[in-house]
Amino acid sequence: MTQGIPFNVPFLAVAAMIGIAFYIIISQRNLIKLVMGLSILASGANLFLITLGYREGGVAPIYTYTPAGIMVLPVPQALTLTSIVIAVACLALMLSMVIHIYRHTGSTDSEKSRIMKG
Amino acid sequence: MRKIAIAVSLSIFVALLIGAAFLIHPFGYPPSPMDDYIIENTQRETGANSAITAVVFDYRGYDTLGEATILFAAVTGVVMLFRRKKLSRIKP
Amino acid sequence: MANLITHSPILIIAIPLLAAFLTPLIDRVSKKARDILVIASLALAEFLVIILARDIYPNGLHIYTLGASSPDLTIPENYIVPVRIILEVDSMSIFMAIITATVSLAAAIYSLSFMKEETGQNRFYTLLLLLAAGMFGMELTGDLFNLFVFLEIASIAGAALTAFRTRFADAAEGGFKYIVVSSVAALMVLFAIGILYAQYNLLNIGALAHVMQYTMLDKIALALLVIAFMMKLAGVPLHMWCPDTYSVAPASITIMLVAASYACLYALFRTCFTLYGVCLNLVTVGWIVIIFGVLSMFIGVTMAVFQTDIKRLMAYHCISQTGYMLLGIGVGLAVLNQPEALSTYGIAAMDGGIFHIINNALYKGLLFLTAGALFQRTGTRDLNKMGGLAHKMKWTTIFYIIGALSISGIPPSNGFASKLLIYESVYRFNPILAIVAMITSILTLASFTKAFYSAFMGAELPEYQEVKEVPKSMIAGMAILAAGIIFFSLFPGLVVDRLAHPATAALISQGVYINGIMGGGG
Amino acid sequence: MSILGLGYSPWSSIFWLLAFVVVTIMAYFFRRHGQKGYKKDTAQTKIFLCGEEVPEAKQRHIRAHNVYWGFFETMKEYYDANIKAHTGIINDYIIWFIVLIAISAIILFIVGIV
Amino acid sequence: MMSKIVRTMASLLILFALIYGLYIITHGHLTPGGGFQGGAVFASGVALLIVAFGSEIIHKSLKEHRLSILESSGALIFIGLAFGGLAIVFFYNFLVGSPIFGHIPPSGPNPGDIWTAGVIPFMNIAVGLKVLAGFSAILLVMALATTLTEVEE
Repeated sequence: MTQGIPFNVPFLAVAAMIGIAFYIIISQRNLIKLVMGLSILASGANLFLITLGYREGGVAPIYTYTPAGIMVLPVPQALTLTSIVIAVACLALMLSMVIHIYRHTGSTDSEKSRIMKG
Repeated sequence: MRKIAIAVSLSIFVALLIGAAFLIHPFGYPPSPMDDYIIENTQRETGANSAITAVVFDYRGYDTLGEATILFAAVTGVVMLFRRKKLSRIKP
Repeated sequence: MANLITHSPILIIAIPLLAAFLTPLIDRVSKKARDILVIASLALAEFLVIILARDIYPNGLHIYTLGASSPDLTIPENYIVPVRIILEVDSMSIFMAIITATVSLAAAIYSLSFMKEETGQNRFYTLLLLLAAGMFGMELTGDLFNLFVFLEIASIAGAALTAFRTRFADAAEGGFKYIVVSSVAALMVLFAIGILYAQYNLLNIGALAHVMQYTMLDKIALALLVIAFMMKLAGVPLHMWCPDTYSVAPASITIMLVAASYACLYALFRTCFTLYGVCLNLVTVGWIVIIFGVLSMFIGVTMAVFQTDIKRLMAYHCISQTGYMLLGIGVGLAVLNQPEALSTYGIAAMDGGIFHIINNALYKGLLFLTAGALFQRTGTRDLNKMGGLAHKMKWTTIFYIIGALSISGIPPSNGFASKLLIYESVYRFNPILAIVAMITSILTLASFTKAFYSAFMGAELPEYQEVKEVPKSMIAGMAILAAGIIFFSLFPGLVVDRLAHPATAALISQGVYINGIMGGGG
Repeated sequence: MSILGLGYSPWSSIFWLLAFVVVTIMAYFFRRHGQKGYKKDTAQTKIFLCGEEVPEAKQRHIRAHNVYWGFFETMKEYYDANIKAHTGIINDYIIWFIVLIAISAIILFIVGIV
Repeated sequence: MMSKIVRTMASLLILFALIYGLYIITHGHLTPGGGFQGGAVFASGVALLIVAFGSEIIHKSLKEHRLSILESSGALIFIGLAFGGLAIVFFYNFLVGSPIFGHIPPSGPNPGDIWTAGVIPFMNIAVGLKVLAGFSAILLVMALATTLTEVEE
């Protein structure tokens, strides 16, 4: 079995994306940046799902005028579609909540805009 | 001290992910008992040429219902959050 | 009737969803019709849950394959693995569904007058129904990815509802914290599902459990799943979002968020007992769960005594009571592969833990609703500003006393019964844990005495001369839960034998669950 | 039905309530033998504070933050540490999440190897 | 509101965006794409309009409560189609083999026949309707919110 890409590079990219996303989430105090970090995290998860379905030399699993040959897995693509929409929905809601936080406290800093603690 | 602890745990976490990337099946050669069935039988069972659409709306249609519901919830939530704030009879 | 029972697993989920999609349209026609639709759909869901439970408790688990040519055709003909999404309902699932249905119905009835003054009620009820549907979906599904999808439905609907009263500055903050925590947890769940899918190319829980080998990757997935669900169910030290969110949400939503966190508790149990099961390193994972439980109990309750915000105080109690459940179930998990220990105290501990879930959903729900009633009439959650309210709000006071006695484990309440089971069985396992549990119970009583004294006792304060009793629908919502508490207090044996014990049996018998998937069909 | 038999000592709330009622009746019996000089709507029912003037309801009520003051004073160190940990900053919540994933994964690996 | 060039180009391009979105929605069972993707393309057309003309002008003709009704009806059609299979199983593809969209294509690669796939084309349309209305509503409401205009309940 020959490997087209050595060392599972796409999976390493996923690990890097999730690591970067978590770094952003835990180090950035700006809420907008935090939301961006979450968006990267969601993209990392999506990339992971879509890479799971790839088959060496495969074509898209759609039979309309398709060249003969092996096909990549369809289920991960469907899962990714679901997960992208979920990420978008979360993003929209989070951003609208940030707008509300900003309207009430005049700040998007997670430390300055916090009201509840203890 | 706190920063070191955070850095250590984040690096352990990333190391876990990288370890997982090496342990997982080689890229491009996934196991596929479930997907092979779908690729072979989409046209016969659902009549759809596109296996992905068949998965989205038939084999895992219930997930799509959930996904549509999520979008619905998010839209409802966003519109609700930016509703007009005038209250009919406001209590203290 | 048989047909109804066959289809009831999906109808329980689909009817609230359908009602949620209809609500914005009906609202434009008539507000009254919308309220009736909401209550009717939740009542119908409750009815379906009950008839399904009456079928499942004697006859065992119930399979529903979506989109197949027959509901019990789990595996396609001449094939080896399940392809479609399968709903798999056993005693544990239906037990959780009973909790969700009851709590949602009470919340909806309570909301009718609690939310009367607010704008945007059609969105509120839509999201309330979606939250209920999300919880039902999580509890009844047999598919991991589907679990994730419904987890997200519950999270998004819950977060939007938490931020519902946008005129308060803290509402958006609570909602934001909830959705950030939920999406991080849910994305980690998704990542773990991806890891499992990569290895076995399966998404069904039963089928995955059938081929589970507990490799290194499975361990990583287990760590992600356990901690992510632990975050969603607010186990210490991942609990900090919980008081922030629960205290700002409208009271009727808070009790649904509590039920949603128990749905995550159910997902955690499903992961540990069914997905991994006996191939797990049981003692280690059991002790992880136990340590989370003990920390939750102790830190939760000590922080609760300190609070002066009534809903925050109750939210910390939520954390502490979740600790009891984790403790009970953790003991059961730790001794799962030692038949002798399991039969002497393991099963009793799990019975106690599971009985405590339903008890806690009832009395914690009741307490949050009384806190909402206080907020409705006084306009504050701060205990420092309250006093002497028992003179004016008699029903609320009575309900508060019922709830507080029950949560503190004063006999003859149901809280005492479930805590007794946990103390006795955990004492056999490790005496120190039982002692911590008892101290927690004492501190619980102390903090509720404090809240009771500062809110209800004392002379009538001049600023609350005008306060009246809350409207009837709010009392009705509280009364549903109070009636449940009284029934459970009087007949704890019945509830444990008929509801909690079958649920425990379903959790520990992994083989039956797997056989439901892999044995059926062609 | 009412008896909870799965524990080690059986528990029944019905019996408990019966015992409670019996004890209540006994207590009532003894109470009836008490002093009979109580009269409604007289100065007897007023609050008596060593002859001092009784403060207003508002000042009489002990507020929530004063309840259990001694307990918090004794446990000051514990509470200071705990409240310091509850920062209320969303980033910190995620930090705990990462830390616990790292710890639990390491525990699972070490136990798996040994 | 942006310059006249942008506005003119936007009003020209919107047509293509909408037609392309509808094409993706209706051919979901034959080619890559489907309800979600097509709906997103359609909503991107609305985003183009909002960027070019400003949210307040668009809000005059595109009210979010109408979008909300459209979205609800899309969701209702979708769940209704799922309920349609309830005689056998929820989500059963009850139109396969029937005269409406019931053709079964030959196995293996083929040119594609629009009358296939049973309920899937209808579900695509329902989901497309829902997604285009949903995304447009989100875009519109958030664009309005950033201009500090309260939306109508």
